[in-house]
Amino acid sequence: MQANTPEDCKRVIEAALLVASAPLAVSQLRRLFEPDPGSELVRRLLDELRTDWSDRGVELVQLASGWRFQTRAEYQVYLDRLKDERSPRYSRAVLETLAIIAYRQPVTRGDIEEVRGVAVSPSVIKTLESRGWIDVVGHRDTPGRPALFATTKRFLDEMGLRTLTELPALTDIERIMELVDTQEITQSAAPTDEEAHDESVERGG
Amino acid sequence: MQANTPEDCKRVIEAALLVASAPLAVSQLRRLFEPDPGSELVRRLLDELRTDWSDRGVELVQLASGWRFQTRAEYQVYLDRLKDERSPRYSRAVLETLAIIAYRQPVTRGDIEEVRGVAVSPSVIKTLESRGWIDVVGHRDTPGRPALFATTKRFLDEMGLRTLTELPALTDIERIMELVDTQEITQSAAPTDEEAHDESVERGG
Amino acid sequence: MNLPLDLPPHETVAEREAVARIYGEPLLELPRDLYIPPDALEVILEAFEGPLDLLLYLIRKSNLDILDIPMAPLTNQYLVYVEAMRRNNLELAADYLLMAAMLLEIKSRMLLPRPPKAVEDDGLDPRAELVRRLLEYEQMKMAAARLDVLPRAGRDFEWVGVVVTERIVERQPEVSLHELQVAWLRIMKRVRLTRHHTVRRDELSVREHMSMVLRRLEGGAFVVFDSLFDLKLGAAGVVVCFLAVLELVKERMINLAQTDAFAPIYVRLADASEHA
Repeated sequence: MQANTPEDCKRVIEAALLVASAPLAVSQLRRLFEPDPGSELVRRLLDELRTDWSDRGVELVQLASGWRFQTRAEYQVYLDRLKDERSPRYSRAVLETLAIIAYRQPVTRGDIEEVRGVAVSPSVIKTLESRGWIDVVGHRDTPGRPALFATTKRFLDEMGLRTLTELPALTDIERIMELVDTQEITQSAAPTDEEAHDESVERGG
Repeated sequence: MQANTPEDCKRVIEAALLVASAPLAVSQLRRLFEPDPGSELVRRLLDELRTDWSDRGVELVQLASGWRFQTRAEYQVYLDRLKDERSPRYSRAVLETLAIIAYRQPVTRGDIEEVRGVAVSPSVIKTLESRGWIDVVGHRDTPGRPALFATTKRFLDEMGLRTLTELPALTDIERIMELVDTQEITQSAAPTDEEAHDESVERGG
Repeated sequence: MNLPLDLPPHETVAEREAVARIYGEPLLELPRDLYIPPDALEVILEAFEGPLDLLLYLIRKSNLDILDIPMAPLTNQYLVYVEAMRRNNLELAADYLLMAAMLLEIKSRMLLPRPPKAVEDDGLDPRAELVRRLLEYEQMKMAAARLDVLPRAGRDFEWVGVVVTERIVERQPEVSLHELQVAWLRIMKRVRLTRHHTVRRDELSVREHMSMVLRRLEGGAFVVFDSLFDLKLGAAGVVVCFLAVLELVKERMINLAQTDAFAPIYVRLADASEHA
């Protein structure tokens, strides 16, 4: 087959996205063709594809690491009927650990334990690692050189997010905490902003 | 979403087939819906889907164990460009063992060793088993009760065959070899069938 | 026991659903008095993710101002729970005991008169660090709940994955039919097969039926001979199937059994006695 027209190219892009086991970036999609059709055409065809698929059970979405076809949530009730097992429900320990890693990354296990107030069992970390949602991105330069965990692109992809900034906003507690600081400042000889900041960095360490 | 019309049902079937990791039989596709729409409707919608997809890079095909979407061969040249590396290859031992099982099934490990003239390592069998291409279908009633291996439906599916008889015919070379064998038999005091069989069992054990 | 802390609870995040189930009955609210049924204690412990979670619950339940926690009653009630846990589950109590020590320390520091000219550090409300930790934990706890409801791959939607014809499973070696054929011919060339091993096209269908019959007999039960033959296959198909059964008998893969002349013939795997 010779992809001569934009319509042909669209079919090739569609086939590539339908078979891809991971989201495909525009730069990858350009590699499908020789010569390179340029990112503008590829983007336009992606937009067209998104429209073509707009009334189907499957939709074309843009995720952290590129474009991907996925089923619409309304169809899950049908698809679930074919499944042998439900996708796992995660315990609160797993979810809270994930939240701390997602919002505070990079963090050590010690950091997580400090926020949660309990020991983090290795199985919790393993659950998140084997799901491919977190990984070790380095080690903190403190005694024991503890591993630093961060969320992966796959976590964003699987949660349907393009960037970490699309994570649900944290609750007003942050505002409450500001209030705490203000009260402290007015009531007592509270540390200055710099000091508070230093403290938080230290705590992180 | 409520699948009220045949068109809605078609969208559900399409989505299910696009995400399925293995071919789906009509009986499985019927399970998508409550109440059961009956096999006639499902079959009709599958036919419609096949037509809908007839000018795309992906086609709907019927295999031994059901229906699935797969790419058209003409698109392979494009999709290959997305691959970072060529996929690994099986060793000669694996390929030959697979060939013997496919053409001679059901066979024991001893049979395979007899044909190949060398010992078959357990890892070779394990490779094929874990790929889901062969499995144990019984045991021969001889000392040691060796396991009998045969190819699976999945093997047929992945090779794009409906039945084993669609395996490539063993051509000219074989006919020549047969001729050689016949000549040998007539020329020399060849063992009788019984003797040959006993011998094979002995060597196999 | 009537602690001053036992005020009517109000709706909080900690109570958005049944805390636990005991014998199938939802435990909508944790017991507010001292008595904890022994069977329930473990369930209650599992409902909390740790001392911060328990403290938050006690605070929110009693509608206390988190910024002005009455340390004495809170500490008392906390210790009541911890004592109950300690009696029943020493292992879990470790984190909880640490928190108990911290609460007692804060309580005692609050009883001390504040020195007029203190070092910077002592100027802080002794509760400040606890409050910070409680708030930070509550924030993460709520974030976790929100993350959990985000549409997630595999649970709320599926990713499309169409098979590539040539490359069946990613990173799996490819095998073409041609390769298979070549492999077979190579073997034959090498070992100079006797007639016993030559395979003709029609014989292959016998071989396929042999596998199919063995699969039918899987499990080791006796199967009626006649039921092995699918009449829909037509005369040729039935003959092939019959040849397959004969071959299986010859190769000692199956056994036939008939109690009397003209009685039904039964078939089962040769190794069925092993399974039984």
